[in-house]
Amino acid sequence: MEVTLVFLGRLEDAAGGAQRIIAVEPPSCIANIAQSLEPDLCAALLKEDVRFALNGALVQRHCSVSDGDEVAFLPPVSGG
Amino acid sequence: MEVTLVFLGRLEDAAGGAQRIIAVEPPSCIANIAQSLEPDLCAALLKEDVRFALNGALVQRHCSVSDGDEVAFLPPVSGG
Amino acid sequence: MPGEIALVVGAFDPAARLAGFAAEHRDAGAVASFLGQVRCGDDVGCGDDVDDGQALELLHYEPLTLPSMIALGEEAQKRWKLSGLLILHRIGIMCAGEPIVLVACAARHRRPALTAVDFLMDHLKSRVWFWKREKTATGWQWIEPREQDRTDLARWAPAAHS
Amino acid sequence: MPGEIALVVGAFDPAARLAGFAAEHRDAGAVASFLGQVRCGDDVGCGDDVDDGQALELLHYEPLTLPSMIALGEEAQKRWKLSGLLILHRIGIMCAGEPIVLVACAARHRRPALTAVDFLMDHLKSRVWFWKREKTATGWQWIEPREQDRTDLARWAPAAHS
Repeated sequence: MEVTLVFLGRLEDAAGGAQRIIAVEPPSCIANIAQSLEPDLCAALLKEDVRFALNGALVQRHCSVSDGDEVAFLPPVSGG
Repeated sequence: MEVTLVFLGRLEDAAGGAQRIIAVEPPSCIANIAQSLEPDLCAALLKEDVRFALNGALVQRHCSVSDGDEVAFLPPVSGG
Repeated sequence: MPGEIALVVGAFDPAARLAGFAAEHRDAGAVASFLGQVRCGDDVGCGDDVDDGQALELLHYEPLTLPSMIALGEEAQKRWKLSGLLILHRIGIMCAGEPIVLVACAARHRRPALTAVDFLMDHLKSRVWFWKREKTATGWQWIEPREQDRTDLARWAPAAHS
Repeated sequence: MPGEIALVVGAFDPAARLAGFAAEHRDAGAVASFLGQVRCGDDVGCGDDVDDGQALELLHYEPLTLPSMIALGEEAQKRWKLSGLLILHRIGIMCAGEPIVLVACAARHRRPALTAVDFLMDHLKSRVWFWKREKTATGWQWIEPREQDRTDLARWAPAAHS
Protein backbone atom coordinates (compact mmCIF):
# COMPACT_ATOMS: atom_id res chain seq x y z
CA MET A 1 0.00 0.00 0.00
CA GLU A 2 1.00 3.65 -0.51
CA VAL A 3 1.28 6.20 2.27
CA THR A 4 2.11 9.92 2.15
CA LEU A 5 4.49 11.17 4.81
CA VAL A 6 4.59 14.87 5.72
CA PHE A 7 7.54 16.26 7.64
CA LEU A 8 6.96 19.52 9.44
CA GLY A 9 9.42 22.04 10.85
CA ARG A 10 12.94 20.77 11.49
CA LEU A 11 11.88 17.27 10.34
CA GLU A 12 11.71 18.60 6.80
CA ASP A 13 15.48 19.08 6.94
CA ALA A 14 15.99 15.66 8.53
CA ALA A 15 13.96 14.03 5.73
CA GLY A 16 15.49 16.14 2.98
CA GLY A 17 12.03 17.28 1.86
CA ALA A 18 8.61 18.24 3.13
CA GLN A 19 6.84 15.17 1.79
CA ARG A 20 7.53 11.63 0.69
CA ILE A 21 5.27 8.94 -0.78
CA ILE A 22 6.34 5.44 0.21
CA ALA A 23 5.17 1.88 -0.27
CA VAL A 24 4.67 -0.08 2.95
CA GLU A 25 3.62 -3.63 3.76
CA PRO A 26 0.35 -3.87 5.66
CA PRO A 27 -0.30 -4.13 8.51
CA SER A 28 1.79 -1.11 9.52
CA CYS A 29 1.57 1.43 12.31
CA ILE A 30 3.25 4.84 12.34
CA ALA A 31 6.18 3.51 14.36
CA ASN A 32 6.71 0.68 11.81
CA ILE A 33 6.74 3.20 9.00
CA ALA A 34 9.33 5.37 10.74
CA GLN A 35 11.47 2.29 11.39
CA SER A 36 11.43 1.45 7.67
CA LEU A 37 13.16 4.79 6.91
CA GLU A 38 16.84 5.78 7.23
CA PRO A 39 18.03 5.22 10.84
CA ASP A 40 18.85 8.92 11.45
CA LEU A 41 15.48 10.02 10.14
CA CYS A 42 13.72 7.31 12.16
CA ALA A 43 15.45 8.55 15.33
CA ALA A 44 14.37 12.16 14.57
CA LEU A 45 10.76 11.10 13.84
CA LEU A 46 10.38 9.03 16.99
CA LYS A 47 11.92 11.56 19.38
CA GLU A 48 9.75 12.00 22.44
CA ASP A 49 8.64 15.52 21.53
CA VAL A 50 7.31 14.60 18.07
CA ARG A 51 3.59 14.09 17.65
CA PHE A 52 1.72 12.33 14.86
CA ALA A 53 -1.32 13.08 12.78
CA LEU A 54 -3.14 10.56 10.64
CA ASN A 55 -5.25 12.19 7.95
CA GLY A 56 -5.31 15.42 9.97
CA ALA A 57 -6.17 13.95 13.38
CA LEU A 58 -3.66 13.60 16.20
CA VAL A 59 -2.95 9.93 16.99
CA GLN A 60 -0.52 7.71 18.91
CA ARG A 61 2.48 6.08 17.25
CA HIS A 62 0.91 2.64 17.31
CA CYS A 63 -2.07 3.72 15.28
CA SER A 64 -2.33 1.54 12.17
CA VAL A 65 -2.13 3.05 8.72
CA SER A 66 -4.13 2.17 5.60
CA ASP A 67 -3.56 2.58 1.89
CA GLY A 68 -3.76 6.23 0.81
CA ASP A 69 -3.35 7.63 4.30
CA GLU A 70 -1.40 10.80 5.10
CA VAL A 71 0.88 10.61 8.11
CA ALA A 72 2.31 13.90 9.45
CA PHE A 73 5.24 14.13 11.84
CA LEU A 74 4.93 17.23 14.02
CA PRO A 75 7.88 18.52 16.02
CA PRO A 76 7.21 21.10 18.77
CA VAL A 77 5.92 24.42 17.51
CA SER A 78 8.41 27.28 17.44
CA GLY A 79 6.85 29.41 20.16
CA GLY A 80 8.14 32.92 20.59
CA MET B 1 -8.40 88.52 50.50
CA GLU B 2 -10.04 86.82 47.51
CA VAL B 3 -9.91 83.09 46.85
CA THR B 4 -11.31 81.04 43.95
CA LEU B 5 -13.04 77.82 44.89
CA VAL B 6 -13.44 75.02 42.31
CA PHE B 7 -15.94 72.25 42.92
CA LEU B 8 -15.38 69.05 40.95
CA GLY B 9 -17.72 66.16 40.24
CA ARG B 10 -20.69 65.80 42.57
CA LEU B 11 -19.44 68.80 44.61
CA GLU B 12 -20.48 71.03 41.72
CA ASP B 13 -24.08 70.07 42.43
CA ALA B 14 -23.60 70.56 46.18
CA ALA B 15 -22.19 74.05 45.58
CA GLY B 16 -24.73 74.95 42.91
CA GLY B 17 -21.94 75.77 40.46
CA ALA B 18 -18.47 74.72 39.33
CA GLN B 19 -16.71 77.78 40.72
CA ARG B 20 -17.11 80.51 43.30
CA ILE B 21 -14.98 83.52 44.18
CA ILE B 22 -15.17 84.43 47.86
CA ALA B 23 -13.66 86.94 50.24
CA VAL B 24 -12.01 85.42 53.31
CA GLU B 25 -10.23 86.86 56.34
CA PRO B 26 -6.58 85.91 56.58
CA PRO B 27 -5.11 83.79 58.03
CA SER B 28 -7.29 81.00 56.61
CA CYS B 29 -6.69 77.37 55.81
CA ILE B 30 -8.79 75.22 53.46
CA ALA B 31 -10.83 73.84 56.37
CA ASN B 32 -11.59 77.40 57.61
CA ILE B 33 -12.80 78.35 54.13
CA ALA B 34 -15.10 75.32 53.91
CA GLN B 35 -16.46 76.16 57.38
CA SER B 36 -17.32 79.68 56.22
CA LEU B 37 -19.70 78.23 53.58
CA GLU B 38 -23.25 76.87 53.92
CA PRO B 39 -23.30 74.03 56.51
CA ASP B 40 -24.47 71.39 53.96
CA LEU B 41 -21.81 72.38 51.48
CA CYS B 42 -19.17 72.43 54.22
CA ALA B 43 -20.13 68.89 55.24
CA ALA B 44 -19.87 67.75 51.61
CA LEU B 45 -16.47 69.44 51.12
CA LEU B 46 -14.93 68.03 54.28
CA LYS B 47 -16.12 64.45 53.79
CA GLU B 48 -13.28 62.02 54.34
CA ASP B 49 -13.03 61.01 50.67
CA VAL B 50 -12.59 64.56 49.37
CA ARG B 51 -9.08 65.76 48.56
CA PHE B 52 -7.81 69.31 48.12
CA ALA B 53 -5.61 71.07 45.62
CA LEU B 54 -4.08 74.50 46.15
CA ASN B 55 -3.06 76.14 42.88
CA GLY B 56 -2.96 72.73 41.20
CA ALA B 57 -0.99 70.83 43.86
CA LEU B 58 -2.53 68.32 46.26
CA VAL B 59 -2.42 69.57 49.86
CA GLN B 60 -3.86 68.81 53.30
CA ARG B 61 -6.91 70.60 54.67
CA HIS B 62 -4.88 72.68 57.10
CA CYS B 63 -2.76 74.21 54.38
CA SER B 64 -3.05 78.01 54.58
CA VAL B 65 -4.42 80.01 51.70
CA SER B 66 -3.26 83.35 50.32
CA ASP B 67 -4.87 86.13 48.30
CA GLY B 68 -5.54 85.05 44.70
CA ASP B 69 -5.18 81.31 45.38
CA GLU B 70 -7.30 78.66 43.71
CA VAL B 71 -8.62 75.92 45.98
CA ALA B 72 -10.10 72.82 44.33
CA PHE B 73 -12.27 70.27 46.10
CA LEU B 74 -11.84 66.82 44.53
CA PRO B 75 -14.30 64.02 45.27
CA PRO B 76 -13.28 60.47 44.33
CA VAL B 77 -12.91 59.89 40.58
CA SER B 78 -15.72 58.03 38.89
CA GLY B 79 -13.83 54.87 38.06
CA GLY B 80 -15.46 52.42 35.72
CA MET C 1 8.31 61.57 27.49
CA PRO C 2 8.21 58.06 26.05
CA GLY C 3 5.21 58.80 23.84
CA GLU C 4 2.08 60.80 23.38
CA ILE C 5 -0.25 61.47 26.30
CA ALA C 6 -3.15 63.79 25.64
CA LEU C 7 -6.63 64.87 26.57
CA VAL C 8 -8.81 65.04 23.51
CA VAL C 9 -11.81 67.30 23.05
CA GLY C 10 -14.21 65.91 20.46
CA ALA C 11 -14.18 62.53 18.75
CA PHE C 12 -10.93 61.00 17.54
CA ASP C 13 -10.16 58.15 15.15
CA PRO C 14 -8.65 55.35 17.25
CA ALA C 15 -7.76 53.18 14.24
CA ALA C 16 -5.79 55.96 12.57
CA ARG C 17 -4.03 56.81 15.82
CA LEU C 18 -3.16 53.18 16.44
CA ALA C 19 -1.94 52.72 12.87
CA GLY C 20 0.36 55.70 13.28
CA PHE C 21 1.61 54.35 16.59
CA ALA C 22 2.31 50.85 15.23
CA ALA C 23 4.12 52.30 12.20
CA GLU C 24 6.24 54.47 14.46
CA HIS C 25 7.17 51.40 16.51
CA ARG C 26 7.62 48.90 13.72
CA ASP C 27 10.83 47.70 15.37
CA ALA C 28 9.14 47.02 18.67
CA GLY C 29 7.63 43.67 17.72
CA ALA C 30 4.75 43.87 20.17
CA VAL C 31 1.97 46.46 20.23
CA ALA C 32 -0.84 45.96 22.74
CA SER C 33 -3.79 48.29 22.91
CA PHE C 34 -7.07 48.96 24.60
CA LEU C 35 -9.95 50.97 23.22
CA GLY C 36 -12.85 52.00 25.43
CA GLN C 37 -16.03 53.02 23.68
CA VAL C 38 -19.12 54.57 25.25
CA ARG C 39 -21.48 51.69 25.69
CA CYS C 40 -25.16 51.91 25.22
CA GLY C 41 -26.25 49.80 28.14
CA ASP C 42 -27.28 49.29 31.67
CA ASP C 43 -24.25 48.94 33.86
CA VAL C 44 -21.24 51.10 34.44
CA GLY C 45 -17.84 49.93 33.33
CA CYS C 46 -15.40 50.49 30.59
CA GLY C 47 -16.58 51.48 28.04
CA ASP C 48 -18.87 53.63 30.04
CA ASP C 49 -22.56 53.25 29.62
CA VAL C 50 -25.13 55.69 28.53
CA ASP C 51 -28.77 54.98 28.13
CA ASP C 52 -29.98 54.84 24.59
CA GLY C 53 -29.99 58.28 23.02
CA GLN C 54 -28.39 59.80 26.09
CA ALA C 55 -24.92 61.17 26.71
CA LEU C 56 -21.93 60.88 28.98
CA GLU C 57 -19.84 63.82 30.14
CA LEU C 58 -16.29 63.49 31.27
CA LEU C 59 -14.89 66.36 33.32
CA HIS C 60 -11.31 67.00 34.31
CA TYR C 61 -9.45 69.53 36.42
CA GLU C 62 -6.97 71.21 34.16
CA PRO C 63 -4.06 71.65 36.65
CA LEU C 64 -4.18 68.02 37.80
CA THR C 65 -5.61 65.68 35.17
CA LEU C 66 -3.03 65.76 32.39
CA PRO C 67 -0.10 65.90 34.87
CA SER C 68 -1.50 62.80 36.61
CA MET C 69 -1.75 61.01 33.24
CA ILE C 70 1.82 61.93 32.41
CA ALA C 71 3.05 60.70 35.81
CA LEU C 72 1.20 57.44 35.19
CA GLY C 73 2.77 57.06 31.74
CA GLU C 74 6.21 57.65 33.21
CA GLU C 75 5.61 55.01 35.85
CA ALA C 76 4.56 52.44 33.20
CA GLN C 77 7.55 53.35 31.07
CA LYS C 78 9.86 52.85 34.05
CA ARG C 79 8.30 49.53 35.10
CA TRP C 80 8.19 47.85 31.69
CA LYS C 81 10.86 49.50 29.54
CA LEU C 82 8.37 50.32 26.81
CA SER C 83 9.61 51.49 23.46
CA GLY C 84 6.50 53.57 23.03
CA LEU C 85 3.32 54.58 24.76
CA LEU C 86 0.12 56.29 23.69
CA ILE C 87 -2.64 57.50 26.00
CA LEU C 88 -5.55 59.44 24.54
CA HIS C 89 -8.44 60.26 26.84
CA ARG C 90 -11.45 62.12 25.75
CA ILE C 91 -13.10 64.87 27.78
CA GLY C 92 -16.43 66.58 27.26
CA ILE C 93 -19.78 65.22 26.16
CA MET C 94 -19.92 62.00 24.15
CA CYS C 95 -22.52 59.57 22.85
CA ALA C 96 -22.85 55.80 22.64
CA GLY C 97 -20.35 54.14 20.30
CA GLU C 98 -17.81 56.96 20.52
CA PRO C 99 -14.27 56.28 21.74
CA ILE C 100 -13.44 57.45 25.27
CA VAL C 101 -9.96 56.14 25.77
CA LEU C 102 -7.19 54.60 23.71
CA VAL C 103 -4.08 53.17 25.31
CA ALA C 104 -1.28 51.51 23.37
CA CYS C 105 2.08 50.18 24.47
CA ALA C 106 4.92 49.01 22.27
CA ALA C 107 7.68 46.76 23.55
CA ARG C 108 10.10 44.12 22.29
CA HIS C 109 8.02 41.31 23.79
CA ARG C 110 4.34 40.79 24.27
CA ARG C 111 4.25 40.35 28.06
CA PRO C 112 5.42 43.87 28.98
CA ALA C 113 3.23 45.44 26.26
CA LEU C 114 0.09 43.63 27.44
CA THR C 115 0.80 44.12 31.15
CA ALA C 116 1.50 47.82 30.76
CA VAL C 117 -1.82 48.37 28.93
CA ASP C 118 -3.62 46.53 31.73
CA PHE C 119 -1.83 48.61 34.39
CA LEU C 120 -2.53 51.89 32.59
CA MET C 121 -6.23 51.12 32.24
CA ASP C 122 -6.66 50.18 35.91
CA HIS C 123 -4.94 53.37 36.98
CA LEU C 124 -6.56 55.65 34.41
CA LYS C 125 -9.91 54.45 35.66
CA SER C 126 -9.31 54.92 39.34
CA ARG C 127 -6.32 57.20 39.88
CA VAL C 128 -6.51 59.88 37.25
CA TRP C 129 -8.67 62.91 37.96
CA PHE C 130 -11.77 62.37 35.85
CA TRP C 131 -15.36 62.76 36.92
CA LYS C 132 -18.21 61.41 34.86
CA ARG C 133 -21.84 62.21 34.68
CA GLU C 134 -24.50 60.57 32.71
CA LYS C 135 -27.50 62.25 31.16
CA THR C 136 -30.58 60.23 32.01
CA ALA C 137 -34.27 60.85 31.53
CA THR C 138 -34.25 62.71 34.87
CA GLY C 139 -31.21 64.87 34.17
CA TRP C 140 -27.48 64.62 34.71
CA GLN C 141 -26.24 62.17 37.31
CA TRP C 142 -22.70 61.75 38.69
CA ILE C 143 -21.14 58.31 38.42
CA GLU C 144 -19.67 57.15 41.72
CA PRO C 145 -16.63 54.88 42.13
CA ARG C 146 -17.26 51.14 42.29
CA GLU C 147 -15.77 48.54 44.59
CA GLN C 148 -14.36 46.87 41.44
CA ASP C 149 -12.06 49.86 40.89
CA ARG C 150 -10.40 49.26 44.25
CA THR C 151 -10.04 45.54 43.49
CA ASP C 152 -8.47 46.36 40.13
CA LEU C 153 -5.91 48.65 41.76
CA ALA C 154 -5.03 46.09 44.39
CA ARG C 155 -3.59 43.92 41.60
CA TRP C 156 -0.60 46.24 41.35
CA ALA C 157 2.09 47.23 43.82
CA PRO C 158 1.44 50.68 45.28
CA ALA C 159 1.53 53.53 42.79
CA ALA C 160 1.34 57.01 44.29
CA HIS C 161 -1.85 58.95 43.72
CA SER C 162 -0.49 61.76 41.65
CA MET D 1 -18.08 31.09 15.56
CA PRO D 2 -17.95 34.25 17.65
CA GLY D 3 -15.76 36.09 15.16
CA GLU D 4 -13.20 35.86 12.42
CA ILE D 5 -10.30 33.44 12.68
CA ALA D 6 -8.07 33.17 9.63
CA LEU D 7 -4.69 32.32 8.24
CA VAL D 8 -3.49 35.10 5.99
CA VAL D 9 -1.12 34.70 3.07
CA GLY D 10 0.65 37.96 2.27
CA ALA D 11 0.68 41.21 4.22
CA PHE D 12 -2.51 42.54 5.78
CA ASP D 13 -3.45 45.94 7.17
CA PRO D 14 -3.89 45.51 10.93
CA ALA D 15 -5.23 49.05 11.49
CA ALA D 16 -7.98 48.61 8.92
CA ARG D 17 -8.89 45.19 10.32
CA LEU D 18 -8.99 46.52 13.85
CA ALA D 19 -11.05 49.54 12.81
CA GLY D 20 -13.58 47.23 11.18
CA PHE D 21 -13.65 45.03 14.26
CA ALA D 22 -14.16 47.96 16.68
CA ALA D 23 -16.93 49.39 14.49
CA GLU D 24 -18.65 46.01 14.40
CA HIS D 25 -18.51 45.85 18.20
CA ARG D 26 -19.32 49.46 19.01
CA ASP D 27 -21.72 48.25 21.70
CA ALA D 28 -19.10 46.17 23.43
CA GLY D 29 -17.43 49.01 25.28
CA ALA D 30 -14.05 47.31 25.54
CA VAL D 31 -11.78 46.28 22.67
CA ALA D 32 -8.35 44.91 23.54
CA SER D 33 -5.86 43.96 20.89
CA PHE D 34 -2.38 42.68 20.26
CA LEU D 35 -0.33 43.16 17.13
CA GLY D 36 2.88 41.22 16.58
CA GLN D 37 5.25 42.60 13.99
CA VAL D 38 8.38 40.93 12.64
CA ARG D 39 11.18 42.51 14.57
CA CYS D 40 14.52 43.34 13.15
CA GLY D 41 16.65 42.24 16.03
CA ASP D 42 18.72 39.79 17.91
CA ASP D 43 16.51 37.66 20.13
CA VAL D 44 13.48 35.56 19.45
CA GLY D 45 10.14 36.63 20.79
CA CYS D 46 6.96 38.19 19.65
CA GLY D 47 7.21 39.91 17.23
CA ASP D 48 9.62 37.44 15.86
CA ASP D 49 13.06 38.59 14.95
CA VAL D 50 14.83 38.54 11.71
CA ASP D 51 18.30 39.82 11.13
CA ASP D 52 18.53 42.99 9.16
CA GLY D 53 17.58 42.43 5.54
CA GLN D 54 16.64 38.82 6.21
CA ALA D 55 13.30 37.04 6.34
CA LEU D 56 11.11 34.86 8.51
CA GLU D 57 9.02 31.98 7.21
CA LEU D 58 5.99 30.69 9.03
CA LEU D 59 4.79 27.23 8.06
CA HIS D 60 1.58 25.51 9.00
CA TYR D 61 0.01 22.10 8.46
CA GLU D 62 -3.24 22.65 6.66
CA PRO D 63 -5.37 19.93 8.31
CA LEU D 64 -4.39 20.98 11.85
CA THR D 65 -3.40 24.63 12.08
CA LEU D 66 -6.63 26.48 11.37
CA PRO D 67 -8.74 23.92 13.30
CA SER D 68 -6.46 24.40 16.31
CA MET D 69 -6.88 28.19 16.07
CA ILE D 70 -10.65 27.82 15.89
CA ALA D 71 -10.68 25.52 18.92
CA LEU D 72 -8.59 28.08 20.79
CA GLY D 73 -10.98 30.88 19.83
CA GLU D 74 -13.93 28.82 21.02
CA GLU D 75 -12.22 28.19 24.33
CA ALA D 76 -11.57 31.92 24.85
CA GLN D 77 -15.13 32.72 23.89
CA LYS D 78 -16.43 30.20 26.40
CA ARG D 79 -14.16 31.38 29.23
CA TRP D 80 -14.73 35.12 28.91
CA LYS D 81 -18.10 35.59 27.21
CA LEU D 82 -16.62 37.77 24.50
CA SER D 83 -18.92 39.71 22.24
CA GLY D 84 -16.39 39.41 19.44
CA LEU D 85 -13.06 37.90 18.58
CA LEU D 86 -10.58 38.34 15.75
CA ILE D 87 -7.51 36.20 15.13
CA LEU D 88 -5.45 36.80 12.01
CA HIS D 89 -2.20 34.89 11.67
CA ARG D 90 0.09 35.25 8.76
CA ILE D 91 1.79 32.33 7.05
CA GLY D 92 4.55 32.33 4.46
CA ILE D 93 7.63 34.49 4.12
CA MET D 94 7.72 37.91 5.74
CA CYS D 95 10.19 40.71 6.40
CA ALA D 96 11.02 42.99 9.31
CA GLY D 97 8.26 45.44 10.20
CA GLU D 98 5.47 43.34 8.70
CA PRO D 99 2.55 42.17 10.84
CA ILE D 100 2.55 38.49 11.84
CA VAL D 101 -0.41 38.25 14.13
CA LEU D 102 -3.38 40.38 15.15
CA VAL D 103 -5.67 39.34 17.98
CA ALA D 104 -8.60 41.44 19.16
CA CYS D 105 -11.29 40.73 21.72
CA ALA D 106 -14.42 42.76 22.38
CA ALA D 107 -16.34 42.51 25.64
CA ARG D 108 -18.56 44.63 27.86
CA HIS D 109 -15.76 45.22 30.34
CA ARG D 110 -12.04 45.67 30.00
CA ARG D 111 -10.86 42.81 32.21
CA PRO D 112 -12.25 39.94 30.07
CA ALA D 113 -11.17 41.66 26.84
CA LEU D 114 -7.58 42.14 28.05
CA THR D 115 -7.30 38.72 29.67
CA ALA D 116 -8.65 36.92 26.61
CA VAL D 117 -6.08 38.62 24.35
CA ASP D 118 -3.31 37.60 26.74
CA PHE D 119 -4.61 34.01 26.82
CA LEU D 120 -4.93 33.81 23.05
CA MET D 121 -1.40 35.08 22.48
CA ASP D 122 0.16 32.64 24.96
CA HIS D 123 -1.66 29.75 23.31
CA LEU D 124 -1.18 30.87 19.72
CA LYS D 125 2.53 31.01 20.39
CA SER D 126 2.92 27.62 21.99
CA ARG D 127 -0.11 25.47 21.19
CA VAL D 128 -1.09 26.22 17.64
CA TRP D 129 0.71 24.32 14.90
CA PHE D 130 3.14 26.83 13.44
CA TRP D 131 6.79 26.28 12.66
CA LYS D 132 9.12 29.15 11.97
CA ARG D 133 12.40 29.41 10.24
CA GLU D 134 14.64 32.34 9.88
CA LYS D 135 16.82 33.18 6.92
CA THR D 136 20.27 34.01 8.16
CA ALA D 137 23.56 34.63 6.42
CA THR D 138 24.18 30.87 6.53
CA GLY D 139 20.77 29.80 5.23
CA TRP D 140 17.40 28.94 6.72
CA GLN D 141 17.30 27.92 10.36
CA TRP D 142 14.39 26.48 12.35
CA ILE D 143 13.35 28.32 15.49
CA GLU D 144 13.04 26.02 18.49
CA PRO D 145 10.61 26.46 21.39
CA ARG D 146 11.83 28.46 24.37
CA GLU D 147 11.45 27.73 28.06
CA GLN D 148 9.50 31.03 28.28
CA ASP D 149 6.70 29.49 26.18
CA ARG D 150 6.12 26.80 28.80
CA THR D 151 6.17 29.39 31.58
CA ASP D 152 3.64 31.48 29.68
CA LEU D 153 1.30 28.51 29.31
CA ALA D 154 1.58 27.60 32.97
CA ARG D 155 -0.23 30.87 33.78
CA TRP D 156 -3.50 29.36 32.57
CA ALA D 157 -5.48 26.36 33.71
CA PRO D 158 -4.96 23.37 31.39
CA ALA D 159 -6.20 23.84 27.85
CA ALA D 160 -6.06 20.76 25.68
CA HIS D 161 -3.52 20.71 22.87
CA SER D 162 -5.84 20.65 19.92
